[in-house]
Parts: sequence; C-alpha cells; structure tokens
Amino acid sequence: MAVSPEPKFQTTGIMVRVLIALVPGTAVAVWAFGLRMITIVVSAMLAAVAMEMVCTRSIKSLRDGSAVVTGILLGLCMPPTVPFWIVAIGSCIGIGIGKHIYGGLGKNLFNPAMVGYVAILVSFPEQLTHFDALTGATALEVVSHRGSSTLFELGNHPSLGLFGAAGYEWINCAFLLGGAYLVAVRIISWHMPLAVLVGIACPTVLFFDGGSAASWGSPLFHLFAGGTMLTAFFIATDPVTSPTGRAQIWVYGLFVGITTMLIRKYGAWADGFAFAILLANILLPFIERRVPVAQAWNR
Amino acid sequence: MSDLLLLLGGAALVNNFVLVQLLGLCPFMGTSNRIETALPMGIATVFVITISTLLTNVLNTFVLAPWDLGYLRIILFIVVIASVVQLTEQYIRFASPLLHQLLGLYLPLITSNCAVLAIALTVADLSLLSALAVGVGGGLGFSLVLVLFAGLRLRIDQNSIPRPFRGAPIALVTVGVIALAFVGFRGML
Amino acid sequence: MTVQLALPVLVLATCGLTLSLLIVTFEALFKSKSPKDDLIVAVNDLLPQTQCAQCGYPGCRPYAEAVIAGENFGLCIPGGEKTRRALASLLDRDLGNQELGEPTSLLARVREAECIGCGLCFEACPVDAIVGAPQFSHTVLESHCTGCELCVPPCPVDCIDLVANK
Amino acid sequence: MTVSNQKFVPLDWKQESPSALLDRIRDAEIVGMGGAGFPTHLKFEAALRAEHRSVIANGVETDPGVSADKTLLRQNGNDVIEGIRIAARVLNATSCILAVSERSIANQLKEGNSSDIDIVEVENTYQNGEERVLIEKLMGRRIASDVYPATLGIIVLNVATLFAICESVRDGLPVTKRLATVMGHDQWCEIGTPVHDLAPSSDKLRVGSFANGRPADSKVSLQPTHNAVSIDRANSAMPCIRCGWCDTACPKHLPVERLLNEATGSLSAPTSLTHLNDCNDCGACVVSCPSGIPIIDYIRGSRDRENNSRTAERRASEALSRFEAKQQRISTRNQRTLDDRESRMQQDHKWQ
Repeated sequence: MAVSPEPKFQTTGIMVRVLIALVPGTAVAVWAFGLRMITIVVSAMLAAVAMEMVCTRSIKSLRDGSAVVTGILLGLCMPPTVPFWIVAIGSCIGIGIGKHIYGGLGKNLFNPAMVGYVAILVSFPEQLTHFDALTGATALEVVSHRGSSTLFELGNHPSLGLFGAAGYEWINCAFLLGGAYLVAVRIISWHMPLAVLVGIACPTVLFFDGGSAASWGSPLFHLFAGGTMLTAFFIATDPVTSPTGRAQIWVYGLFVGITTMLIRKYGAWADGFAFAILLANILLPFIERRVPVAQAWNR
Repeated sequence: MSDLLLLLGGAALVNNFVLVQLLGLCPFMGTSNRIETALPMGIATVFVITISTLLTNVLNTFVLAPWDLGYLRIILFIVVIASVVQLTEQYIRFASPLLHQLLGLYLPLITSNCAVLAIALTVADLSLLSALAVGVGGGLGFSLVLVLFAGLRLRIDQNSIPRPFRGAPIALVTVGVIALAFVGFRGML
Repeated sequence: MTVQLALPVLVLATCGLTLSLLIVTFEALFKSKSPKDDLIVAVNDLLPQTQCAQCGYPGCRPYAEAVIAGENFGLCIPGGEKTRRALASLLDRDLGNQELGEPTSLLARVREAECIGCGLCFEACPVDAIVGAPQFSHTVLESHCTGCELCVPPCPVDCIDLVANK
Repeated sequence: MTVSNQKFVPLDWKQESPSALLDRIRDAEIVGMGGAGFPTHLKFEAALRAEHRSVIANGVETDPGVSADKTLLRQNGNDVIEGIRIAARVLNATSCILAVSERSIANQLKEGNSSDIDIVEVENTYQNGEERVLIEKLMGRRIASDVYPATLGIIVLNVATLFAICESVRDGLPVTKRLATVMGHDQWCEIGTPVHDLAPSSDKLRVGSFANGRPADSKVSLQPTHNAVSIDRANSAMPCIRCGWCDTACPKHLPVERLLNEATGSLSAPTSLTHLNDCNDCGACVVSCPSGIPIIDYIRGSRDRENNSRTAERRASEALSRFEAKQQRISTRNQRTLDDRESRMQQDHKWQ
C-alpha cells in the first residue's frame, strides 16, 4: 500500500509535542524556585482539567489537550510563594470564562491562560507580586522602581544574576530551547516568536543609554527576564487567538513585545506580557482586517 | 503642551470612562452589535462630548463660579448636553436619513449616557484647555473601546455558546475581560 | 433673600431660552429633505423585485415606502424569511414570532398548443418576460420570469401554469 | 449518469481505423474515471485538432486512503498498456507516458513491455496526481488554468479509463464495473449500486477520498468517477483551532481558515466570491487539517450558497430595470395619446 499523505499530526499529537517542549523550562523553574513549583504547576493543571470536565460534562474534549497546556502555562507564570487555592481559582476562571463560555475550543476570543492569570493577578495583588527571600522583589521590579540609582550601582543586588534576573535567566534559556524544538518540529512557525522578541528588544535598544538612572535596562536583560520566552514561544503562538497570515503575525507579535516593554517601563506591573497578550487579542479582529469598516463608512 | 497630551491619554486609556469607571454602558452595549452602528455612534459621541465639555466649562467659569451657583451644575449641564444631542440629531437626519434610521433610538440616548455628564462634571473646574483635553480623551476612549468591542462581537459564534449566555450575557463577559486587559495601563501616567 | 432666589431662576431661564432658539434655527436650517429616498433605495434593494403585488402594494418600491412608514415588513412572500430578517435588521425592528417559509421560486410556462395569442399576459407581465406577436402563440422567457403569477388570471384560456424553478 | 450495458463486437484495434475506434469509445459512453467524469470521446476530438499529440496515463494516485488505481496496475497492468496503445492509435500520438507513483509497479510494468511507452516514476507528494501539475512535472510545460490541456494535444487519462477503453474495444464489454477501495480493501464494484449496500454501516459514508470526496447519503449510487467508499472521517472531527495549516497547504494560497469559519457561521463578515471560485477542490487543506475537519464540504456549501444568492441578485436587478423600462413605455404611450387628443382638440372643425 502506498504511503498516503496522512495529516502531519492529529491535534493530540500537537499537545504531546508542546508538553515535551515545556519540560525543560519547568525543570529549570523547579531547580530555581524549589520543589513547591512542581505542586503549583500540577495543581494548576489538575484544576484546569477538572474545570474542563465540569464544563463539557465529558472527558472527550480532554483529547485535544488544550486544558492541560492552559493549566501548565498558568502554573509557570506563578511566583513560587503563591497559595494553591489562588492558582486553582485562576485555572477555573481561565478554562471556564476564558474558553467554555464562548463555546469551547476554537471559539474563545482571549487566551484562556492569560485570562486566568490576569484575573488572579488583579484580584490578589499582594500574594502574586511579592517573592520570598531567594530573590526578594523580582529583578524587573527592582530595575523599574529603583528611583535614581544607576544600573551599575544595582549590580550586586541579589535579584540580578549573571546577565539577567537571577533564576529567571536560566528559565528563559530553557523555554528558548523548548521553543526552538517546537519550531524545528514545525508545530509553530518561527515568525511569531521572532516578532515578539524583536518587539521586546527594539524599545530597549532604541532607548539604551549605558545603564543611566532612566534607562530601560539592557536588551539582553529584558529578553531573558520575567516571562519573555514563555510568552514568545508558548503563549503568543496559541493558534486559536493568534492570526494566521504572515504580515498579521508580525503586527501581532510586535504589538505584544512593545506593549510588554511599555508596561514594564511605565506601568505599575512588574511584567506586562499577560496584559499585552489580552490587548493584542482585543485588536485581533482589526489586525486580521475581518471587520467590514469600509462598509460602515459609506453608509 | 505635554501635560495636555498626558491628560488626554489618561482619560482615553488609563482611567477610560467605560472600562475603568464603568460609565456609559447602555449605549456601549446597545450599539456595539454591529459595526455599522458602532462607528457612527462613536463619532457622534466624541462630537457631543467635545462640544458639551466646551459649553459647560465656559458656563461654569463665567456664570456658576462667580455667583457661586454650584448647585445648579447638574441641571444646567443636562440641559446643555440634551440640546447639543438634539442639534447633532437634526444634522444627522438632514445629512443621511439612512444613518439616522440605523442609529434609531441610540442617538437621543447619548443624552442619558452618564459618561457625557460625568466628563462634564469632572472637568467643570479645570481650565478650558485641560477640560477640552480630558473631554476629547474621554470621548476618544469611549469610541475606541466601542469600535474594538464591535469588532470582537463579530467573532462571537452565537450558536455554539451555551444557551443562557447568548446575546447580552456573553457581551458583558467580554466587556469584563476587556476591562481586565485595560487594567494593564494602570499606573502608566 | 429674593436676590438669592431670582439669580438662579434668571440664569436657568436665559440658558433655556438661548438653547431653544438655537434648536429652532437649526430645525429651520437643516429641514430634512424629501423623506428618505436613499433609505427607500436601501430597503428596495433588499426586496426580490418580483413586482408581484402579493404584499398588497402595486410593486416593490411602493411596498418599500410603506415599510419605512411603518407597514409590517413580513408581507413579502417571494422574499421569504431571508428578506424579512434583512428588513428587520436594516430598520432595527424586532423580529416577532411571525415565521415566513422558504420562498419556492416558481416559473410560469405557457402550454403553447392552447395559446390563442391574445396578448393579455404580455400586458400583465410586470417585467416583460413574455414574448409573442398578436394572434401567435406566446411563450415565457425562463431567464427573465420572476414567478409573480400576475399572468395567470388574465389568460382567457388559462393555458399558463407554474412550475418549480430548479 | 446512466450506464448503457448493451454488448459490442470485439475489434482487432491494430487493423481498425482510428475513427472506428473513436466511434466505439463514443458508443460505449466512456467517461474519465479520474474524478472529473469528462466524456472521453470529446477529449479525443479536441486533441485531434492539435498538430502533434501525446498521451499521458495518470497512475499517480495520491488521494489519501485510496489504492484502487495501484491495485488495477498490479493486477491488469497489461490491459492498461494496451488501452494506452489504443488511445495512441486513435490520436496517432507521437509520445506516450505512463506515470506511476510506486517503484514496485514501475518495475513490474517495465520488464513485460517494449519501449514505445516510457514508464516514469513520480514521487508520491499530494499534488502530483492533478492533471496540470503532472503535465508540468513530465513535460515541463506550464498550462494556464483557463486552457484545457486536451486542446494543446496533451491528453491525460486515468488508468481506470484506459482499462475501460481496452475492455470496450478489444473485448466489446460495456463499462459496468470499476475497481474501488471500499472500507480499505479494493474490490470490483458494479457501477450504479447504492453506496450503502457496498459498505453497510451505521454512521455516515463518504464517496471518493476523504480529501476531495463527497458525503454520501442513502440515495447516492457508485458512479464511474468514485474511486473509494469509506467511513466519513468528519464524524470524529474536532473543532477548528484556527492553526492556519490549511492556509499553508493550499496550492492557490487562499485564506482557507477564514473561508471555513465564515462558512460555519462563526465569523459573520461575508467573504468575496473570487476566493470561493478560485478553489479547484483539490483537498490539500483537508489532508493538512489536524482536527480532521472536512473543509471542502463547507467551502463547496458556501460557494453554492454564494453563487445562488449572486444569480438571485442579478436576476432581481435585471427584473427591476425591465420593470422600470415598461413603466416608462406605458407612461410615454399614455402621454402620447393625451397629446394627440390635445392637438386634435385645437384644430378648428368645419362647422365652426
């Protein structure tokens, strides 16, 4: 029998490869922040799966694995000190309001993981932004709220590691590795991650002035700080809430990168990737030019 | 000049009248299910807000403040806003009857849009220029979110949504998530 | 005491007066021209143009004018449910529970053997879909016929019947 | 398509004149069995008008899940070769090519035959089975999408069609059966038998490959163009996750994901008809879809709806213009009678 060209992957095949790509990042996160990170990610995933079963009243829809991936992504955004019940609430909001209220997989307007994350970030600010003794405040917070001291004076602050934020620089390297695997296996196209990373790098390069008081921080620092790589390779490339055309992908990615940087520099939040993704989802119908604005004009 | 821009940006994004201060929700929900009504409504609202902010600010600084008739503010502002809306409606009926028919009830509804009165009241004591900045910013913020929301509602697939959430409930949920996203702008200015 | 009372009344009166004057001048200035001809065209475009008068109006355009003036927008039988919903969404009226069936598009067909060539159907057809010389048998152009059934009553020998349009 | 089943007189095609062979093909009502179902004799007549002609036998079967042509070539390869020779004789073609997609078939056919037909192996990528792509690959000529290759003298015939030609000319048999992959294994099936008798099963069936076949309800019977019958994969389709893989797979670069979502109603902005008409039902998008959605059914559905509403709009606007012309004609006629009466009133009569 001749080899008939079966489709590249079934959707379950996609999920397996995405999970494989997430393993290195999760491992480094556990190494950096301690074993508690495992329980956070697992509880996020279990809550997501439970909510999926509640919403669809069947386990059939677990096949496509979107609930598992959403749960893990949400878990990885969490700081290590967050209580479990908050993470569970985040997963339930993400899967329930982020996805199933719109009619299940493929119909949601917003990235479920980000809806859950922003919901708990906004409603439980104190548990989600302060960190334990290991890093004190995250490097991002230290850099953006450091008042007048220059980057150099900050050099020996515990939160600053070799070239990025202490634990975070290795986590981002691991996600970069996982992301490269996904691109190699052609699950995601390289356009979106590159667009996001360019979006993040551009403002820092433009405004880079040698680490003075008002500087944004070095491009390298921002590329390997907070959730940059996780956003670029795993969150921005969620197929349901990201565009398909090449030009649209670049507009979407650049918008996410630049908005993340704006929020990091001027906003009150330490890391703005979650808000940037949601804002990009709001703009998606216009980015993909599927809104008949011309028709409305000639009324 | 730059602080005027900051005022405008702040009113449009950081404390957006619809999403952060939750004002003007009824025309927002009413006209956003079709882009043909959302776009003209947005433009009409920006126009009404700008003109009424101008008039109310002038009235306040030259009439109400010197004779300390502050308590007349709400009554007077509502009269001004209502007449501005009436004028715009007459012009729209003259310019394009089809648009007038399309907007239908929602055009006169701008008078009862609490965002318009809220802006007029908040900027009453400011200087004319900054009042205008906040007015235009508030109006632009309202219309921007209205048009974006109309675009989003096109993507909602009504028949795959669970039955109790169809129509207005799913729209309110979506507005909630948009408001969540706009929290990202907090602290920017 | 009276000054405290008179001042606010004075202020309100003058504002009210000036604004109402403004409105009256606007009303005179921008008197809306002939009622709504581009609106009529918009509504007319939605109708299937069969000119069949099954809605009780002599043609599609009179029915469009009537609908704008408030007539029930569900009378267009050939348009069926699709036209009814389109009219409702254009004029922002609620659909109500009246449900029109799917329009079955029909075609008139002349049994040419029995046709006596009187030409009455030629006069009756609103869209000139029937051709034929006096005293010669007439026939219906299927590409032009809109299935409005207006040619059936005037035919003296009743040789026109309606077939489903495939 | 009714199938005539009266018998013919077997002909010795080496002596018969090309026109006699052509008449036989016309009488046997042979149609292309590759998928289009175009009457073969019309193709021949079109090709005869070109100066030099060549015959290409299309054994490249890249439809996923279908192996009918391959099995036909393995079992009756020689009849197919003879069919090619008959076709070559009818057209007195200058060159004959038999394209196959498997090395084992190519080798098996090569040893038994002389060199007048060169057997070429083409790799099994999805697009190669399509007529124009195959011509470009074999002869390096790109055919414009609005020109029929037959008019340029290049005739592409499916191997099943050639087998039918051989049987009708050499053995005088009518075309009553064809080899099809039913539920995964190949069998000879009578043309015209209802599909549900061929593959009795509860859930929905699909005729042709799952890439560009059609759903088969109870009334559908096997036609010469159907090369497979299988369970409809759409039953287990998962929702569309807008991954865009169908956009990259589409050879015509259409916004397939947008067309699909507009067809299923989850996107309400209407799309332009040109995209829908550009699609030539190749099914590459269905093959690439990770959720197993029969995208081609939705696109065909929305294309028919779009075409019907377009013709309805055209007819409505024409009817409107004719109606206005008639009103105009009547009013001028009435106006003329009024004017005549008016002018007659003006003349002074004899008794005044």
